[in-house]
Amino acid sequence: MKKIPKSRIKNLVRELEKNYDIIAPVRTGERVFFKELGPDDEVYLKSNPTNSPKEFFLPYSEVLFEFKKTNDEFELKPNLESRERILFGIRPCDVHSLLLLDLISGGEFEDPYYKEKREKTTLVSFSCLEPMDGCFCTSFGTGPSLKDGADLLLTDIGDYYLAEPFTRKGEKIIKSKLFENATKRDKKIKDERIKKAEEKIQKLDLEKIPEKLASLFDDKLWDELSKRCISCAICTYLCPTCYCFDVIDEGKMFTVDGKRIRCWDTCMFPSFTRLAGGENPRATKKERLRQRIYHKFKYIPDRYEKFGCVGCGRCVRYCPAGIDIMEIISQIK
Amino acid sequence: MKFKPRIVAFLCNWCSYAGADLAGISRIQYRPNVRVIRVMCSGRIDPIFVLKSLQQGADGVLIAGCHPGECHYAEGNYFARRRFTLMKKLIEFAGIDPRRLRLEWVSASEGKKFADVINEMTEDLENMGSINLKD
Amino acid sequence: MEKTQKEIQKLAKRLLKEKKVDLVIGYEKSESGKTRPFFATKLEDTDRLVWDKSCSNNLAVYLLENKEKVAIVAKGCDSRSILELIKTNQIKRDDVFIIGVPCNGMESNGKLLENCRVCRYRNPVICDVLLGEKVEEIPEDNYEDVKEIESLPLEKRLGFWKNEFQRCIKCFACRNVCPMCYCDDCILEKKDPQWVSKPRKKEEMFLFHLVRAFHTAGSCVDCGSCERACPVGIPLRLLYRKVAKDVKELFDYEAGVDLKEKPPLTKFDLENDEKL
Amino acid sequence: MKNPYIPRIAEIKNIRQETPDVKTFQILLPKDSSGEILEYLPGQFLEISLFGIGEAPISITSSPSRRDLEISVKRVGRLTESLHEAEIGDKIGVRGPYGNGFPINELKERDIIFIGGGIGLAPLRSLINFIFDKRENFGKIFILYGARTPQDLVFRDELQSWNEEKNTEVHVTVDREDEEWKGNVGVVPKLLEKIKPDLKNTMAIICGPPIMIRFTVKALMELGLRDEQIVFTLERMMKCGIGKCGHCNIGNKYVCIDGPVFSYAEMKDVPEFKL
Repeated sequence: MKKIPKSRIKNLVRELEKNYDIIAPVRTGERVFFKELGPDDEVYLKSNPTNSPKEFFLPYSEVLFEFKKTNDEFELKPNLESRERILFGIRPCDVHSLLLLDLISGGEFEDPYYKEKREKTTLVSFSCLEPMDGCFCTSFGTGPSLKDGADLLLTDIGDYYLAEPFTRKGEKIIKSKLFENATKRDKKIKDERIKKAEEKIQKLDLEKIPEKLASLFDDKLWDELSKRCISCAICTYLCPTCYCFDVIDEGKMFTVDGKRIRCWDTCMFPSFTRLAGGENPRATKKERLRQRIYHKFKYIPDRYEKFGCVGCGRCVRYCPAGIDIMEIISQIK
Repeated sequence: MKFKPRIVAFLCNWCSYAGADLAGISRIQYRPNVRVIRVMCSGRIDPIFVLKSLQQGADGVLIAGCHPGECHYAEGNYFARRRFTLMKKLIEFAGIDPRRLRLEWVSASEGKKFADVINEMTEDLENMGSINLKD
Repeated sequence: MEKTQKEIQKLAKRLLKEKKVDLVIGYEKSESGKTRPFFATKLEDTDRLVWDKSCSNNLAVYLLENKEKVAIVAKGCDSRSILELIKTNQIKRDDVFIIGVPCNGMESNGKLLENCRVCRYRNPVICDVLLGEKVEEIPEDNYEDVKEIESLPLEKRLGFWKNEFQRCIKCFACRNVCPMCYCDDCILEKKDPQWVSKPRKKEEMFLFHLVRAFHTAGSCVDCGSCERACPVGIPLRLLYRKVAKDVKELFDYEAGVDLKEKPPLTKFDLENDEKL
Repeated sequence: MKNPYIPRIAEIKNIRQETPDVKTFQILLPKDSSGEILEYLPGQFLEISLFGIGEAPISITSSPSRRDLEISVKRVGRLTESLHEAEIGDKIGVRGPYGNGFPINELKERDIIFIGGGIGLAPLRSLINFIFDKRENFGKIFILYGARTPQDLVFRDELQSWNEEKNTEVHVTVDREDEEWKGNVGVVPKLLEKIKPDLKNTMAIICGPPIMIRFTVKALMELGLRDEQIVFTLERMMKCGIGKCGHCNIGNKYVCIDGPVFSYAEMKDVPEFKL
């Protein structure tokens, strides 16, 4: 176990930049976004970014393969390579979201694009001592600290960050001489701070939520909740565990060459379930909002014994109509 | 390789298209950088046509219609005039040179004027260079 | 503010009890204290109606889908949106009971909102009932923010907007939160013909935002909802205020002020259009 | 690592016009130019790609017991529109087969009622021909089929030949008749009154528009069929075909990998699937 002075975080990032691409939270205006670190970007660790890390594993739009027609034969070129990189500054709740996405994209038809990016990425996570508005990770056990899932965990213990590696990749990073040896006392300070952070976070009791939802499908609760929804995609596009996508072909004009592109889709848009012939099983926003809640709090738990939410609070913070998922859960109880 | 600007021209069927045709019949020479799209009236053109043309690689867009008062449908060009005066200012605000969008009145007998407009616009665009909304 | 809140609750209760309306659209506080739109249908709901410095949502957007008899709390900007919706036949005047409330400008974490700072219509332009006295209007809005961008050189402006637009995640919140975007089959989502492809493409972002900006010509009342909704903080109001400024200068038209005056691009004026 | 998104290139070998808006395509997988049959079960579907246009799930209508691989396509959307303009010899992409297919062993030694609506007969045809090729292990066969108008009836010639098979009854109806139509008029569930199945030992297989499935399931329950005896294929909202894109999610099931064939027993307690 090692530790690194806060002042040397910048040097650590510069050192890692030599042989990794770095993705880290960067402040632009008053907002913070995960972004590929540019030359004059500064890592900003004080708040969890608006966008979620899923954007770097399931990008907004991604070429699955290119197709070219040469003398009546089609040749398909999958687009799979990706570079070694470090996701620096990811918080425990987002790490757990990636663990859930691993489950969903694995299985019988494993997604090679997601797997390739996951294997090429080292996760340097930071424990979360200051919860933000809308955070409730302790309800899912996905924060504020971490026992596994990332390669390296750094926790603020005053002037230092305590560094706990979980994998060989983590150990490789703390070999750098920027790190010093840590003592048992440092570990104790860390545990106390985590305990204090846990008390600050609102904890919801999620006992029996899937069972309760089974009987609430036709309850008028969904009518009232969805009245203020404006069917935009903020909650799903910012959510670290929302993975739904659409697949589109894009051809160049007058040739048959082109690309097959996978891009984000959202169950909040009516077009998500519009069938050929015009029928739409979820035509109203009530059905769509209900689907989002059921998918995360009943359907995913039924299949994977894990909730489809990690309590990061992004949908609560950014919903223009003020829909609060914690309030929905408490009303379900 | 000298930069060759591409102009997309929306010509109204009754006046400007005939004007362009006249320029051809009377052998008036004009720069070949224009691609003509015939529309029934300058009032038919949707602002998205302009934006889509610029986005797909056109360096300039010309909208030509009948002179005010001579519109085959009486008021089509009046609406076009308001619409594209506003559109010019909006694209200028967004950082696209307003000279890339020109609104001209060319009647069926003004073959010469059509050729002049094309030549003039092509020179303008040659100094402006290509537009890139991509990177 | 406190007195007005009481009056709103009382009026809402009366309207519901006398069956004048089936629904009252106003504001409420969520459990975590956030102000958000609220839809009162039962008498006891009306006690949850609030009125304070954070009631910034433009509720007019909910009139598009609630077609039955509705009452709505409307500040200056909201009332202008309602007026434009009536003018363009999206809602019928006698289906809407407008509870007008003069507004001294809304705030977000203690700071006066930008669009309220330059707002010249703090008193509702149209209402059935006015709660509270009229407030003093500020005389002029000389579009300082727009002029600042206009003064930049061409490439700087292009760079500015490219930088802003590349953050856009096409969540459509700016369109869905806007009361004036009421098309059934929005041109930005149409499939046949398809003007904008579904995946986010950098070069299509100009078209995406400029088309919507153009469509707000003569209808945007600068309520600021779009900019507040945008999760990536694109200064959208700049675009729509630029269009509003041009529409004022070129056609001397302001959105949501005069119910009888037709929208600017649906008419022409032979004399002064000559000068265009 | 196998990439489930990459289609195999196939060729359109033959095209048959069934009705003004339905065509049946015979597909040949060129890599094995010996016309090797793709390994599949009746009720499974393929992801058909037209490069540059898109990809869509389409059920297989041919039976694995027969040589040709066939799909029947109704012109309803962008991809199907372009597919209808395709010619013999054109190249398309094929992924699959996906989905669970019909529960063949539960059908053995039993009477079977096939209930099809419009293009819904296509996946059923795969199972019907499969059963006729192994006729002895199955009981009495009833085929109830309906479409909107007489010209919308697909596989008309096969409906005739099925009717001549022994121990088989075929009843066809249309919603709206025209002059020459002499047969039944009315919705498909009404045809149930015309048949006398041995209820205890019968399985019902339904495929058609969602509204038809609902009414048919209700009618079958009134006849006394138990939930596990009612089976349907729910090919709706599917997109990627491999359970990843989230479009076909209904209840805690994904239609493309847990289905598309479900029994009513499975779907009964899925709240979104209401009768």
